[in-house]
Amino acid sequence: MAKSEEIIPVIKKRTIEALLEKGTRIDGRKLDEYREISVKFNVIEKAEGSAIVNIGNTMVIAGVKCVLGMPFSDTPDEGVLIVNTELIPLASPTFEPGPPGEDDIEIARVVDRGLRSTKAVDLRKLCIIQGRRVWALYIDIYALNHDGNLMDASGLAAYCALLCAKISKVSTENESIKILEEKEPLPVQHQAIPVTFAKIGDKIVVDPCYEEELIMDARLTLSFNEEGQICAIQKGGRGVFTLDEIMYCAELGRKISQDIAESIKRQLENIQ
Amino acid sequence: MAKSEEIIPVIKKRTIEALLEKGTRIDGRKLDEYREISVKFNVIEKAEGSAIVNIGNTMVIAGVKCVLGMPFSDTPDEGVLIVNTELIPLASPTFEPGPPGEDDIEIARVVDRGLRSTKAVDLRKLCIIQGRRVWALYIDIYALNHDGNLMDASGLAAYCALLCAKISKVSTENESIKILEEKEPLPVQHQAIPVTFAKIGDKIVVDPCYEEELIMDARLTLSFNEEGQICAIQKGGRGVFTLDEIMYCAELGRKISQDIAESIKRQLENIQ
Amino acid sequence: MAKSEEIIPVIKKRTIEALLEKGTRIDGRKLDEYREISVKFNVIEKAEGSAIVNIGNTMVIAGVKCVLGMPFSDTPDEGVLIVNTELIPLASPTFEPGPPGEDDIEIARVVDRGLRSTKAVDLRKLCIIQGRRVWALYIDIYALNHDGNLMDASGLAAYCALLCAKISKVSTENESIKILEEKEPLPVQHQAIPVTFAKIGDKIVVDPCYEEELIMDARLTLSFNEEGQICAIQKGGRGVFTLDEIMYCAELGRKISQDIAESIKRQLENIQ
Amino acid sequence: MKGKICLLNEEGLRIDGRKLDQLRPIKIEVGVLKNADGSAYIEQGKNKIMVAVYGPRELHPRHQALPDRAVLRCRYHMAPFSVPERKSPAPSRREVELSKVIRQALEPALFLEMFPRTSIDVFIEVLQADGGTRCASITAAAVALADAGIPMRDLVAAVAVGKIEGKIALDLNHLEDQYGEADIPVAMMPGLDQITLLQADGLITLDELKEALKLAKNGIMQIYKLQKEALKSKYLESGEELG
Amino acid sequence: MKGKICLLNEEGLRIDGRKLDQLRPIKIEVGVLKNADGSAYIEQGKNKIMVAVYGPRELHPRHQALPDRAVLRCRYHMAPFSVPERKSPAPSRREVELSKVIRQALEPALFLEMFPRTSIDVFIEVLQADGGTRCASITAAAVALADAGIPMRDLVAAVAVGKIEGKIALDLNHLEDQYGEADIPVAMMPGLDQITLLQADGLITLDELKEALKLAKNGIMQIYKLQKEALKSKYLESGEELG
Amino acid sequence: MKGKICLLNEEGLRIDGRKLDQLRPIKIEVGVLKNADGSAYIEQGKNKIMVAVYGPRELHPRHQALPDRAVLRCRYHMAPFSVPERKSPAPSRREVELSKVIRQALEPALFLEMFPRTSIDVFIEVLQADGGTRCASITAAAVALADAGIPMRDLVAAVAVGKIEGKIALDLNHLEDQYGEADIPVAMMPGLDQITLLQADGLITLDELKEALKLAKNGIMQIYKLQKEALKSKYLESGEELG
Repeated sequence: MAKSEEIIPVIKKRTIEALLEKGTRIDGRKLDEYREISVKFNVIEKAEGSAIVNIGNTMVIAGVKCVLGMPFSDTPDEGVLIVNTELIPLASPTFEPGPPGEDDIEIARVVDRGLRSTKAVDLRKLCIIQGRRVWALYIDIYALNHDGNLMDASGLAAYCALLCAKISKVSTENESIKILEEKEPLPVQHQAIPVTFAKIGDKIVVDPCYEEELIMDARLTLSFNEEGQICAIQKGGRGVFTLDEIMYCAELGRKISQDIAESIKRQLENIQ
Repeated sequence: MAKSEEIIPVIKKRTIEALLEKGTRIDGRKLDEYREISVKFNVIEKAEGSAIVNIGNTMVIAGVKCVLGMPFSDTPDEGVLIVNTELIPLASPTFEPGPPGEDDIEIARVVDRGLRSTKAVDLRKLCIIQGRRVWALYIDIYALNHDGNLMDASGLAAYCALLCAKISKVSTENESIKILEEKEPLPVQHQAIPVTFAKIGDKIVVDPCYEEELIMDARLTLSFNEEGQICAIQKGGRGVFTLDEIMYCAELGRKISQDIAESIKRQLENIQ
Repeated sequence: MAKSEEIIPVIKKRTIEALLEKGTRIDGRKLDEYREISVKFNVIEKAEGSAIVNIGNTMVIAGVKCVLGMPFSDTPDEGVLIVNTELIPLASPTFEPGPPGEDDIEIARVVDRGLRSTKAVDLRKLCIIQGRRVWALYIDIYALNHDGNLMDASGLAAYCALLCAKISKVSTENESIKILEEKEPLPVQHQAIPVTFAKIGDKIVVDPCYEEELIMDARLTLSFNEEGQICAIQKGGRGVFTLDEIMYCAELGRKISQDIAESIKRQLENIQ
Repeated sequence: MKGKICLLNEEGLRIDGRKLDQLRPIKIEVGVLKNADGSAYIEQGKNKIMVAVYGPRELHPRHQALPDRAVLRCRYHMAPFSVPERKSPAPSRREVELSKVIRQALEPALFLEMFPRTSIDVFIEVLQADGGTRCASITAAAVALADAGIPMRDLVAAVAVGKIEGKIALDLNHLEDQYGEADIPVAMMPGLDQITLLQADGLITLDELKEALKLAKNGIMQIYKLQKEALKSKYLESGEELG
Repeated sequence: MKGKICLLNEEGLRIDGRKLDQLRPIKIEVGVLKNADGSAYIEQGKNKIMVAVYGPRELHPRHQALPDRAVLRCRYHMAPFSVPERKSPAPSRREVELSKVIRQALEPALFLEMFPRTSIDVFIEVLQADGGTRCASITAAAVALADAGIPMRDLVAAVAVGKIEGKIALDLNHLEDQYGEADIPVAMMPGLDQITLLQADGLITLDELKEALKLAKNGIMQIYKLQKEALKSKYLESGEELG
Repeated sequence: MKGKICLLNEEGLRIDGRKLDQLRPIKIEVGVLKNADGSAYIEQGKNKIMVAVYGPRELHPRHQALPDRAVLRCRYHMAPFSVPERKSPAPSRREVELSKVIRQALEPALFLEMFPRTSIDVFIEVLQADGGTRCASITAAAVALADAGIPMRDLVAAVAVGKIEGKIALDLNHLEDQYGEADIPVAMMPGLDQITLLQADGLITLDELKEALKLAKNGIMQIYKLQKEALKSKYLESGEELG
């Protein structure tokens, strides 16, 4: 059974490639077609914010927790943002228990880069006492079912968990901090929406499913803010891209990021 | 030789079972008969308290160390109790070097639960400055020879080490703490004496030896205070118990815990 | 290829031994002849001090970093010295990635012992606020190419990195510490120069190369201060020494340590 | 910490309005994860727990495989955001112990000797915790094992009983667990009347233990029914019949 | 942190005096380590990086070996003294990620299928870091692989481009990386015009991305030339000819 | 730290009343642990150390086994309560180094080539530490190896010599170690006059080293006698004869 991951590709590779030649994919999508995204907001009441994101059968949960902590010495007036991803064995027969490996860490760091570059959260508003006490924002991302494109699902879950997060108000008097009952929304000011492509042979598909990922040559993730600017890029996999391919992904990714943003906004409004 | 652990049971299982049918055990004991317990108190002068407990050939040492530390935030007026167990390879050919595994941790946590539930130590008396400075009590338990029932031996060694422990007096003045030469006994106020049973087929024996543990179906530990109340239970092993079997163990365990308490008291008086 | 390390010795052992009988070595040296030592000082501008030491083809880099930290509670008026060695896989096909093992740790501890015993650095001068704030001196030693005698190369690299290290001046006012632009030399007051011997059969050679280390029976390192006093000894390997052999190494080592000290001094003067 | 807040009101109702012998609302969903061979999601009060079962499958590393039976492996893990104070994602000593006792609570129900050289893996992720997570995990894990088509002697159902304000109560929530006098997690194969998990902390007399075990059995029989309904509804949905 | 210091002066020169499209001084030495099968040392500005290549060689532990190709392994590590604040010697999350992307930047250049069951190991030790270490590491690693005699489709050369004061600039140093608006590391097989590594952080428009990639290619072609010269000079020195 | 307290009184006696060339009281018990193949317990001053030997036995994991000899493994560990300030139970760098030098001090005495593919494991647990634990561990380990019936060239006996107040002294206790000028642990195969362990810290001249080694040998010969007596008394007790 452990071997199945290696055997399937050999057989499926040709099928998938033949379909791509005809302009379609193993799951019936077009090459530039993203799967349906559904978001459940605030599923974890005990977290400051949380979201379960489904991209097709891929399912990821993210939770945001706020902890009082120290600022970094080079940013004494800013809160702290920490992103952590675990590809737990619950989500896929190919994941093993143990501390995060290079794949978990890569996802966490790319999500982190996107949020940080776009300044998703106004970290200065998380400063309580300059140089002494700030909110540390932990975003913990757990894969629940892996059917490809965990990068986008993780990035979206993190962003959606921030979007609906509420944080306790605090009062400070003589350096002593009192956490109040009242909560206010996290100061989320910008968007970071990742869109991932897979290159299979000379074809490029968006939002690869698990079987496509198994045989893909290379991967390219671009993350976009609300103005269509890129806030993170990550190339993955053993293959290569040409400059034209990258610009193709960038153009298409920008368009798709707008659709995704629209969809998230709609789903968030539905619950409010 | 590493295989021997697996081969012996197949042969011995029948012998042990046949003997149990006749009401006796591989080492000649009756089913409800505990091995002899001997305790050496204060064997480690550099520890605040210490004890070596022998149950037959099973030998365990526990040492108590006091360290100045911070209280937990939800119990600002109480000292801290930490129990740590290591099944070091010195004690048995089946133990391997390395950080504590699930068996070590289970023993430590069951011992800890018993001591905590019975309030063996009056933790409030270990508070030095409320919310700021308390005694942290480390109980470190090391198996020296494993001939079965490490759970009871560990629990007894921990309890006996507490019983004979002496802790430095402190004086506090303007938030500064001074550790004095004079020592006083630890405030031990209640007892936690574990009694462990093994189920082999449909027979139940108390205080299993190593060979019995190898073939036992299930294990049940009950810990008792001086009034015969239960302060901890832990079922172990792959087997099952009926409600009647559990109540049988509870009744018998309560009786045996009183004998053990008596024996410990006698041995402690002998050295004082 | 991984086997090669075990096969070579069987063949080379006889060659090496036959040569030793004739008073010469596999690389043409005499038994009491040290390889050429070359030192590059201050190769890492971002470190407070650094040195690359070559002993023949053996190459080791050491860097010194100063970090503000707490003193140890039993030496409240002294700075802290921490030596760390990593035998990274870059340096030899026999080294594996991962946290330091017993060989890395042994080197670090012997180097540390030499520097500490000779009081190479006047640690009291690294105290900033007694009991509160001191300089912690980290010496990190990385092997770059392993052709035998990493012990001496590490010890020399550490000592040379200290020799050329410059540390920021600080001003303290009302318990607040200000790190100034101006730097001053580290207060290095004594020398620790290790000289390592290998015993092969009944022959003793100084400064063993890699091939000699593979077949040596035992190893002896002695470290010397500028007055020819011993400041550290470490015997290694599975073999044994007689008292006379040890005294032979001590006498010879003392002489060689003076030559090495001379050579280092010359090379340091060349750059100043 | 014990007894600092009032856990029973004058009418004998608990802080969440329940009677002493009443379970929290329980919802069990089967087959919620596509990749797993079997899966279940349980909500019990505010507990939210996801369980996946993989296997029987080839065991890696192979030298851990047993020639005469399957190895049951179990990992109980709490997500960092599942509790009020963020939990470190690294497994705590508590999680290591619970993984062991949960495994030993499930093992009696399985015919491991039918699948030599394989492993059966139970992965439990606590998404939100509110007291009694080990018991809810066992309840859900048994359903997930059944969903994976693994033959079982019986389901395993579990619930914690405890003592609050001197009274024996069913299915403690987090506050009752924290401020009550005792907590006693129990798991059974209900159809066989066999106890597969039993733990206790706090102080209880022998009579209280007996009463607690009876109350636990009562709750477990209710949970057992919910487990079977959940399994049935999945297979009816998918047009298949239960075997 | 962005934009706090002035990164371009009135004449359009950068803090180290370079023009926007200018590389830092680069020095590449080949075969500097005796034990390694191949090695290279690079200085790019204040970056000082040592790379050793071992292999193809038998892979341990053996069960990680692949029957149809070599396993490429890569370890990027920063010495504790390589940065202003001492870095812990244990691998950070950043080092784990960079080891992965560097491996994937080099892999397209290798014929791994020629060496089944073996490993090719690339060990990178950053002795001093001043911005752009991953790119300089890739540049040096490709040379070390060639020095080890491992057949390659092409060398891989890399450079980071970025945005400072709104302008696209080549080969960012540490200050430009820290205070600039974007950092975009790029690696290519220059002879094949293929991109093997691409990352970005900061904010850039699509047009800026295109401009950045063109500028990167420009710098990479210069570095490619330096790589080939370094290799040539080693083999000329040693009296051998380049194949 | 050196020289802060007075380690020698006016009569030349040490803080525990001993003369410079005098050992602390030593007690050695053999065969104290039932499970171990060989075991010994030593008290030397306030040092209390337990040693177990297992083997020769099959080595796991098997790939570490050697085709032509046994692997000697050694684990020196200090119990957290063995020292005034609680020690973390995780192995420290000091314990890692001492495990290595103790192994290399014992290895010359063993005929490892007689037991290919096996391991001989020496487990040392320091229950109370008062200076000189590595030497007392070696002394006890040699006895435990003999008790396990493992053929030996000779026993290994060890003692630390040192310099206090300018004088060479035998068998330093903890205070002498801490406040003295030098500490020199020595192990020998006394019957063969061979040194198997030698370390030193502190400052000593060559003449002092020579004097120290002679004094060490003197102490070691006394300890050697105690080792043999301990072994003899066990075998007399059990009615067996020493071979």
